[in-house]
Amino acid sequence: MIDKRVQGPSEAVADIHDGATVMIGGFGEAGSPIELIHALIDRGSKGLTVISNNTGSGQVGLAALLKAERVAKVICSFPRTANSTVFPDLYRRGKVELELVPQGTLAERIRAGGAGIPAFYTPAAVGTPLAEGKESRTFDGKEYLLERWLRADFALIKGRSADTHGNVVYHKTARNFGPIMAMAARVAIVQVRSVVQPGAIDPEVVVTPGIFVDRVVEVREPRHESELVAAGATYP
Amino acid sequence: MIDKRVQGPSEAVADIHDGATVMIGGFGEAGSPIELIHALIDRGSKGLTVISNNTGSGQVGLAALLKAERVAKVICSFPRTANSTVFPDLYRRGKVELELVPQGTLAERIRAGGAGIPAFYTPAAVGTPLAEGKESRTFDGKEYLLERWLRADFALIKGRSADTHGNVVYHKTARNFGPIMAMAARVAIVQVRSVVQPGAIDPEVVVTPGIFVDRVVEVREPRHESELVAAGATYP
Amino acid sequence: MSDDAPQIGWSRDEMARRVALDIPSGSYVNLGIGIPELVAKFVPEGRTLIYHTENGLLGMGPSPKPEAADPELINAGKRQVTALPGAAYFHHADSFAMIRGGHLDLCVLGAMQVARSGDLANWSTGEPDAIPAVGGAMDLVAGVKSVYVITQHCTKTGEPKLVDRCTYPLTGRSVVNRVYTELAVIDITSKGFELVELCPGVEFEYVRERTGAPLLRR
Amino acid sequence: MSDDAPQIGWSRDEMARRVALDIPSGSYVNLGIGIPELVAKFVPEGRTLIYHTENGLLGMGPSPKPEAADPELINAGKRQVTALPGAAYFHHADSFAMIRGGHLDLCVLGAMQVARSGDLANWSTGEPDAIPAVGGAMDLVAGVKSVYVITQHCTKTGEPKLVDRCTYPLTGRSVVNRVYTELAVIDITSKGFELVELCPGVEFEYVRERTGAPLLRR
Repeated sequence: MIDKRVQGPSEAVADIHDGATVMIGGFGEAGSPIELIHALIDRGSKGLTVISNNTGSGQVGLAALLKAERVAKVICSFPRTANSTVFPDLYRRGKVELELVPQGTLAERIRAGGAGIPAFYTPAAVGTPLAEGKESRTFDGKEYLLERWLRADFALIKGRSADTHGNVVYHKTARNFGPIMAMAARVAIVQVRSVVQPGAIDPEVVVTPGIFVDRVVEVREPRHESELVAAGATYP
Repeated sequence: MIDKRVQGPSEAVADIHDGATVMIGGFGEAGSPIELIHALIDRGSKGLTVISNNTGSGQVGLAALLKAERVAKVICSFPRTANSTVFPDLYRRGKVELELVPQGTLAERIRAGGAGIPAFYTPAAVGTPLAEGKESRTFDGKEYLLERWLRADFALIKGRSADTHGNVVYHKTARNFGPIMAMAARVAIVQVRSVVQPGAIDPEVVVTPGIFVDRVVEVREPRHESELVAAGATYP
Repeated sequence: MSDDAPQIGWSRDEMARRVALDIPSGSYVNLGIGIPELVAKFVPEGRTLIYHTENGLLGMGPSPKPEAADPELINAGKRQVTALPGAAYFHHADSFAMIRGGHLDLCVLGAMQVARSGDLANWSTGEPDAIPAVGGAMDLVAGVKSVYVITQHCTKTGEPKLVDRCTYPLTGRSVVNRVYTELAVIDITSKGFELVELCPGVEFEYVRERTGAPLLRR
Repeated sequence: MSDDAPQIGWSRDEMARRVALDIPSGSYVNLGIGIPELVAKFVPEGRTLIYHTENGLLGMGPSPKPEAADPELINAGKRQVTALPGAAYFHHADSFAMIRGGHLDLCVLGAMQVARSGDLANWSTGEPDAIPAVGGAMDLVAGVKSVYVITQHCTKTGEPKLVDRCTYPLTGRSVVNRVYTELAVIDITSKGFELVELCPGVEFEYVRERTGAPLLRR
């Protein structure tokens, strides 16, 4: 019997240690695993490296994790958003390091980490300041940059539904980074609205096969970041 | 109105020219687009480079294309199969060139071609005869080989169903190379049992988004290679 | 600047309409955040474009009616959208495979500066206290078959945005194919800026004076 | 050799059963074509293994009943199989991402030769008229966490298959963790071949004589 369910968000993140590298799914609020992030804030882990496309908004979820000063470094493509003040403030005060990565390169580096590809070449960012210090090479007359894989100790991901084997399906554009982060993390933790039995998800429509998923947590009514922000919520 | 349907297999392959590079989906008989291959035989194109995992069996489908001596070069991982005599015979007589590629490297090179990644590093084949003449490089203390992308002029693929926009779903393990070959070919041609209207396939379950597909052909009752071989069929 | 303010040249809507005119039916298109998004409103009757948003949707439709709004169905600008019949969802690596792999026909982007070589600067002023943020712009310009820019011809302080060399940090090198401003449509060719079309009522000299590099007639 | 023939050591079924004993419940496993496939028949009661087949299925089940047979639901050996509840289909690049990315716990493969360094040769005799065919073997040994080999201890002509250095073309370098033969279970360690277990009734000396490199007791 394979059963990857864990009791709740606190149990799911209980071993995320100080200094861990944590991939956090989501593009803006779509796919942001707020309940897992809040459990990670409760857990108190410090000195984290966070890999995520954005840096959250308001003072909940990812922005709250930053505000609590648990994050030493952010690897992301777009650390500004509407209602995003926490990261800019920390960054200007030198409280957090930033590695800025073009969004497609970020996605491909994560996918490469999951696929066992230590490095690859990409045309993005050639000739720009983000190419500084990077190896470049010409193939068929065109210049490309060498990029390394990204891997993580943990990934926090939001799906729509999963079975107990860890097969996951997603909800609309909340899919975004979830499938590739699940591949690239040593421990992939997925919160879903409903956990179902094996066989309840058609094998043809599984997006993330269970082999990439270590823990499944049911969060029946996940909160939306924009609603919390509009309500002026803060965490904790 | 977007409508990628074409009348039948002959029309679908009508512009596959002499010397073209053609990716052909399938792993063994699963996913082998026999009707498209037979149309290509009828078309008479010569000097083809074929990228496919295997080389067919019996004297139908891919094996028949080879037997008709239309293929100058095969790029594949496993050119031997049960009931596979055509390729071995041609190869021993020096009638066809072979580039042998480990299966995962073949898949990743095709995916890289579709994803605009000109080259990547892989651990497969390090220290083996298939590494000869290849650049190697060490990352984090482990050796990897540099591999180039594969792209093609055309891809012939078998799906289960597609809509007129070219969104495709597959059937079980017939999926195999279809989705990545659709990405890596300039013109991707997909035969399916049924063509449906946009909206008939749930956007959550689309495997190959229509942007990767150029032509859709309905072949309502595709033949299975093993049944044809068992019946002693030959083509043409 | 409001669209209603008196001005010389096309309004923002008219610029967007002018871009839309040039996009063939059946094109796969990515529209950048801001003015480029307006293009979708002006696609001529009878043409179908398929919109890609890099956060994982092909077949994006307009904003939802309030009752159909879903905070997890958004575009790259993080605004709520819809999915049209024939749409597909996919993950970020697949989305950028579409971009980097040359599968998109066109992207329309805003700009801070465009150089006569086709260099584009549209992500950072390079000021030391700015929070750097690049998003998908560098991937788009490196991978999409054609890159159109839609922008005001000059900055608010009157500086040309079409320049000999960009002074802002680059988004990509030799990537822009065509620029649409309120004054003109201008191609980037091997010779530099080449006028394609003037806004009715605007003189060539007027545009040339406001362009920071030679402007050629075709 | 038929399983019924009198022989020294374990039968093929017994070898497969011995392998199965060593695989923890919950493991993700890829079984090579041939003898390795037998392992699935002998998984002890109460353990669940999840089988991966590189042609795009996780959660592979046994051969179908005739009425459920589908020529497009096959395993890497191109034999018809089934999909168990909790299965997933995926394309080839994703399948080898699982392999290369280190997500599979174990693969069990056949061998022509295994060297004391863990080098494996199992794809080609290197003979000039052989049709070279490699399939997924090189990817499996390079990516899967543990690689077990199941093989007869010697060739049909009595040559050791456990050798000092492989003479056949390699599949991978320093990749094998453990070898199961009809005579013994042998680990590959930094010191070379180390005996883990003898088949009941087989003497250490008997195995050592038939091994082409030093065989150490633990």
